[in-house]
Parts: sequence; structure tokens; C-alpha cells
Amino acid sequence: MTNLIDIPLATASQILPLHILLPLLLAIICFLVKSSSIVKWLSIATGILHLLFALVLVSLAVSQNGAVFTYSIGGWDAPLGISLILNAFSAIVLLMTATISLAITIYSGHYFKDVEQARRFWPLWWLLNTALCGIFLSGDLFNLYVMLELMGLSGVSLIAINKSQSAIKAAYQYLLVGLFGSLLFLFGVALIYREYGLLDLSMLAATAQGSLLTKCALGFMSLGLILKTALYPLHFWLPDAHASAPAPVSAALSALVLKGTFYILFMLWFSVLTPATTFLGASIIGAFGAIAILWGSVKAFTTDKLKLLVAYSTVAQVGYLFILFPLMYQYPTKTLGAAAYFIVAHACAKAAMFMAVGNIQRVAGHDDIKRLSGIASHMPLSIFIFAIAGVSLMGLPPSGGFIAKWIMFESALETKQWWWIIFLVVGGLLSASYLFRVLNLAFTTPTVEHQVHVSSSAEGGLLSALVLAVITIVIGLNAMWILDIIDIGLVTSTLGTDK
Amino acid sequence: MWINLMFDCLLVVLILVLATGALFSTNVFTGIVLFISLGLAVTIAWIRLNAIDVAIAEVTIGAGLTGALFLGAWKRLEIKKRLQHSINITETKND
Amino acid sequence: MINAHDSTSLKNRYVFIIIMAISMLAGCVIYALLQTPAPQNIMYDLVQANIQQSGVTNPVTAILLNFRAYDTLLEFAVFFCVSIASLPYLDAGVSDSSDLETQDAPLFSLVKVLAPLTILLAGYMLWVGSFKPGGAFQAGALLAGCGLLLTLSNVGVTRMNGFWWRSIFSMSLIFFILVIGFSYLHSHTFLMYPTTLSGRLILFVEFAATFSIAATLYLCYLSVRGKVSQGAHRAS
Amino acid sequence: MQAELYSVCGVILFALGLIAFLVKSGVFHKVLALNVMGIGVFMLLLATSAFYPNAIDPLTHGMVLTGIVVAVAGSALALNLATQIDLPLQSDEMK
Repeated sequence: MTNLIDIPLATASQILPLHILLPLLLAIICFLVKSSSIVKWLSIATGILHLLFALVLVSLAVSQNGAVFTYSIGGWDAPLGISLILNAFSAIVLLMTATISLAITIYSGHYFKDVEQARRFWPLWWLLNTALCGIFLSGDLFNLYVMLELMGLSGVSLIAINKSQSAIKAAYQYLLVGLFGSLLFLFGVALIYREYGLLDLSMLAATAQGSLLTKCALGFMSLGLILKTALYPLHFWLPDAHASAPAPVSAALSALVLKGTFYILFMLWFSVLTPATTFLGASIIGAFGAIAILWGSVKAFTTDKLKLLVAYSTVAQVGYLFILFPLMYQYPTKTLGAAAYFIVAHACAKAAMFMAVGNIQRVAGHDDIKRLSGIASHMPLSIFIFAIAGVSLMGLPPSGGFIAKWIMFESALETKQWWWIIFLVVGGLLSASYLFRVLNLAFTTPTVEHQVHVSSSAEGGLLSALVLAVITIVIGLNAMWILDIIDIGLVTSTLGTDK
Repeated sequence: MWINLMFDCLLVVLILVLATGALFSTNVFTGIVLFISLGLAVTIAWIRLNAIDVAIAEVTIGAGLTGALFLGAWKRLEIKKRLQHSINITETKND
Repeated sequence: MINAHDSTSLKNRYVFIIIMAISMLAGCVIYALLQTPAPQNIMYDLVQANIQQSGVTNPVTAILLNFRAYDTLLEFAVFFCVSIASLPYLDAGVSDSSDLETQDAPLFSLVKVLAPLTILLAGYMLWVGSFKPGGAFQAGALLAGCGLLLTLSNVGVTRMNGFWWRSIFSMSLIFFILVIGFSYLHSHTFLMYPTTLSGRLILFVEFAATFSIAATLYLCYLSVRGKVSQGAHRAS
Repeated sequence: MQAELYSVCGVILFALGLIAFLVKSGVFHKVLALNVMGIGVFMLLLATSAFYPNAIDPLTHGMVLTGIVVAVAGSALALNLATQIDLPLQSDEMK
């Protein structure tokens, strides 16, 4: 361990706490400063700075052969203090978070016309960013709980910023689910602490055993996190919450917040409490994931509202993430790449899609799919983004979604779990059918009474969404890029945290 | 030693009874009041467990302020219900 | 009629299944707990070994504001988040004349005595936190309780949206970040206080945190309770 | 013995809260159930440090203090949102 920490790495580690401090500082400034234009430009500048930091970290991680960055906060080493950890996997997720949050920041600058809403949005948005970066960097179980609460509460407040009854109801339900999930997680943390007297993840990874208490703890934590990640039977809160939030918030919730909870779950299963996991448990989770794909797709196909359609598509896509579990259990080296790919591809595609849909909804004044026929001629850019993001969600060739599914195919064949392939294929077909339903309507000529009137400047804020949509294609064309980083990371450390 | 253990047992039973009462009472107000008393009982438990800091925080924040929040919200919803009720009555009269 | 009966019996069955499942789960956890030996107690020794450098002698304060100050920073962020979320609801009230609040003289004179006492107690709590049980959270809660007492006797505070109130809500974080910046200049490490000053810096952060926590808790109460106006607003 | 007693009590409190959260409807009972679950977890944590009465682990106390404060923040936000919802409140369908 000591030979890894040479001088450039130690200096580079200094960037880690900045990922948390920077958004936190900006949240305070946004809360205190009244002028919304200052806040907007400052936010965009910080977003760029944040992205640069993340880029520096990833390039350092690559150039140092996938070294694991650790940083003991306050100089207190692990069991006493809290340490931040960054490995190749979390570096990629962090870079993705920085990119998407910059895109959403730029988009929100255009989106919020109401000054009151904008003033409430910015501080909460930066708090959400703090929590997300904190989750991807955290190396401590209790710290993860606090981060989860911060993420949950800021997410809830963001849903409720437009004060409409439906938004408040959705926010209330989301809050109850969030608090309940965090408490289940905290119960698991308490059980772990009861058994090992430790909270630090890398130390736990070294000492954890497969005893009954650890299994119980992992079960409770998984249950809480699965509830927050909205896997099939526990997804009931997601469509309302994601559909009634303002578009930038829906984008953030779908693209980033779900990934935050999934990341914790994934890390707990495959790098911290691995001795307590069983193939049966992983398969059960995978089975629910498979049902989620079918159920979410069918619901997306039958719904009338465009935003609900995208929200149900999230339910389906979350299913794929959980199918990774049984594959990961048997063939971790390969599946880790699929996980990283899937997370990045889905996050970029879903964020772009929600932004495009938000734009359509705002310009057309509604999001009834039936009344949107012919929208493509009025808002070509929005539909274009929707289509590109859709390509990635379906898993068609030149996209990140395709690569992710391809690797999942391979590892399913390799581990002789061919039955998951059926769900991958059927899920792809189903998502194609519900997405083409929208695209088909968008290109038909509308009847006279359903004409949509659009002002010329309707698509100004979509540039960032376009960039995200292009990213989903670029990572598909340049498949080796993310996989290389993951492979480099695998050489020096086992999966998640260093041991 | 033996007396201490007896006391702990009694306290645990009291806490469980109060919790059951608070959670499964049909009347909301009773539930809130029982919850506040649960907070006080738990405070004693924290003292028994040598956690004085936590006991102070529990009695001020856990029992006191959470209780005040619950009572405030309860009061507000009662008033809201009354208003709603009167509106409903006037509406039916108008019809 | 049959339908309604069916749905209640279905609900009863559902409730029964939930209760059975959770009881079994709890039984399993309790069995596992009783099987597990007590954990090794490394934390106590570690804290005892390092408490000299932490600047305070109360181990809990040392944990909260030095060893694991990062958690506390984020906890202040949680509070900050709640205050941002609660502010817009401050004026949206439907209360009519309320009987929880009174204007009768005995209560008011009691409050006049109690309020300064609570403030004094809060100050003591804050100061004592560095070597005995106590600290910012407890002091903040006491201060908020004082605010609550004042509200109950109709001594209200207005315009919590103003700049000064907003800076009080964010005060804990601002002071904390100032301290972080200051100590970074000394030690070049995130959240590592200079040893000679750490006691004072911790007190500084706790001082700010007390006000923020009190203000936020008070704000929570006010926004939950709603604005007291004489039957002005009606639920739509 | 004391530590075991309180940890069992903590688990039972957590289970009671869990049942009430899933079974009961209505704002107050849901939030009360969350609070009781929280108390259960805190008791479990503090009981862990009671295994060594002469060498109390302050980390659990710190965690519980943080937990209490976060729980209050969550309940306050929940009650705040709940009071903003127009009646009838019974229509909120949670599993």
C-alpha cells in the first residue's frame, strides 16, 4: 500500500475533498445571493471547474496504472477518522456525474423562468451534487448513511419546488420511501458495527465474514437500497416522483440519484461484504430485475403521458442493472466493465431524454403523447435528441447501450446463465416498441385541431442535452476507452476498495 | 446488580408498551402524546447506558422538539379539516 | 357488500402476512445477535490515545468535531437543506384563531422568566460541551425551545426570508468552511486543525452551529404549524 | 447482560416501527413509525458500546447524536410537506 502513495498521487489526492467542498460552498452562495444571473453564471463556471477536477483525477488514475486514491480526512487514519476512496470504477462514475451535472446546470439556466423557483432550485441542486460526489468518494459506512439522507432530502425538496399539489404529493411519498430506505440501511450499519466494531469500508472488506449477522445486515442494507433504486416490486414511488418534478430535476433523479444508491449496493455486494453474498441472493435480485424489464416496458407502452413513459423506461432500465448481479457474482472481471458502461450510457441517455421531453412539455404546454403528433417538424432538435437517446436505451449498435448489453451477453454465455439473454433481447425489443410509438407519432402530420404552436427560440437550452446524446454514441464508437480504465483498475486492486 | 437488571427489564417493558401504544393507537393525538412519553422513557434508557450526551439531545430534540412539531402539525391539520368541513357544508347548501 | 367484505379480509390477510414475516425476520436477527460475541473495542483506545491532540476533553465532542468532523459538516448540510426546503412554506398557513397559543398574563410572565433562563442554559451547554456532556446540538435545541416558548406566547418573528435570517441558517456551514480554509493554510490537509488552536476553532464552529440549528428547528416548527391568521386563507 | 437486553429491545422496537410503517396509513402514524424505527437503531448502537461499561465507545454516541438530528430534519420535512397536501389525506396510498 505504501509504495503506491508516491508524491504526485498524494498531491492529486488533495483534489478529492474539493469535490465535496466546491458544491457545498456554491450551495451557500446560491442561497445568500439574490441575483439569479450571477448565480447562474457562477454555477456554470463551477460545473466546468468540477468537470476539470474529475478529468484530472481520471487521467491521473490512468497514468498511475489505476492506483487507488485514498485520503484520510483531518489526518486521522481509517478506524478513527473517515477516509475518501477513489478507484477506477468510481472515478468513471464521478466523471460521469460531473459531466451530467454540468449539462443539467446549463439546461436549468434556460429552464427556470420563474425567479422564485430558480432561487430555490440552485442551492438544493448543489447540495444534491455534494451528496452524489460524497457517495462516490466515501469510504465509511456511516458517512454513506449521512450522504444518503442528504441526497434523499435534497431530492425531495427539488421535486417540491414548484409547489403544485401533485408535486408535493409525489415529494411526500418519495420522502417517506427515502427515509424508510435510509433507516433500513442504518439498521444494517448498526448490525455491522455490532459485529465488527468498524465502519471503514476497506477495513471491513478485509475482516468481513459470512456469518449470519453479516448476512442479516447485508439483507437489510440491500433492501433499503433496492427500495431507493426502485427495483420492480418496490418501484411504485418512482413514476410519480420522476414525472411530476421539473425536467432538470427528473433528469438528475433518473440519471444520477438512482446510480448513487445502486453504486453503494454494488460496492457492498462485490467489494465490501462479499463473503456474506450468495449466488441464490444474486439470482433472486437478477430475477426481479428481469421482471422489472418486462413490467416497466409494458407500463411505458401503455401510458399516455410522455414524461411517465420516460419514467417507466427508467424502471425497465434499472432492471438491467440488477441482472448484472448474478453475472457479476460468477464473472466479476468482465461484468464490471458492463456495469460501468451501462451506468454511464443509461445516465447520459436518460438525462438527455428527460431534458428533451421537458422542453417538449414546456413548449407544447402538455405531454399527452396522442396530442403530440407532428411535433418533429416544430421541434426537430428535441425529437432528434430523444431518438438518439432512445437508440442507446434500445441497445442498437453505435451506442453505449449496445456495448453494455454486448458485454452482458458475453458474460451470460461465459457463465452459462443463458436465460438472462432472453430478457436482454425481449427488453430491447419492448423498449424499441415504446420508443417508436412516440417517434412514429412525432413524424405524422397532425390533424388541424392538434396543431402545436412553437416560438422560434424554443430549443435554445438543448445544446447540453445534445452533447449528452452525442456522448452516448461516442462511448459506443470508442468502446475501449472506459473498458481500458476498468481493466487498469483491476490490475492493481480487486474490484472496489483496496485491501 | 440484581436490582439494576430488574430496573432495566422494567424500563424495556415500559418502552415497548409505550412504543406499541404510540404506533397502534387509533387516535392520532394519543399516539403523539405516547410518543413524547416514549422519548422520555428512552432518555432514561440512554442514561442507563451511560450516554449522557445522547440523553440530553434526546430529551430536547427527540422528545421535545419532535413532539412540538407533531403537535403543531396535528393542530394545523385539525383546523384544516374543520375548514374543509365547513366549506363542504356551505357548498352542499348552495347546491 | 360482499366485495367490501372481501377487500377487508384481503387486507387483514395482507396485514397478517406482514406481521408474520417481520416477526420472523426480527427473530432471526435477535438469534444472530445473541450468537455474536461482543465486538473488539478498538475505538475506545484510539480515542483515548488521540484525545490530547483533539483540543477538547469530552470524547463525544472530539468525535463529532474533530475525528469525524466530516460527518458533522454534512449533517449541517442536511439541516441547511431542510431550512431551504421549509422557507417557502413559512407563509402558507390555513390556521384560524388558535387556542394552542394564548395571550393570558400568567403564561406570558412565566415565559418572560423562562426565556432568558433557557438562553443562559443554552450558552452553558455550548461552553460545557468541550469537557463534559453537552455541545452544539443540545444548545441549539434549547435555543429553539426558547423560540418556541416565545411563539406560544405570541411574540413572533417575521420575515425569515430576509438576508440576515438566511445568513443565520447558513452560518454553521460558512463558519465551518472558514475554519476548514484557515486550518488548510496551516496543515495542508482537509479538516486538520492546527493543534494549538483546535480547541478554540471547535468552539467557534459550535458557536455558529448552535445558532443555525436553533434557527432551523424554529423555522421547521413555524412552517409546520403554519401562519396564524384569523381565518384568512381557506383551503382550496 | 444489560447490553444484550437493550439490543434485543432495539431490534423489537425497529420491528414494531417496521410493521406500523407498512400496515398503518395516515401521515402521523407513518412519521411516528419512522421515528420509532430510528430509536430502535439508536438503542442497538448504544447497547453495542455497553458491552464495555468501563471503556465506553464514544463513536456510537457520536453516531446516535448525528442520527437523532438527521431524524428530526427528516420528520420536520415530512410533516411540512404533509401539511401542504390538501385533504383528504387518506388518499395517499403507500404499500
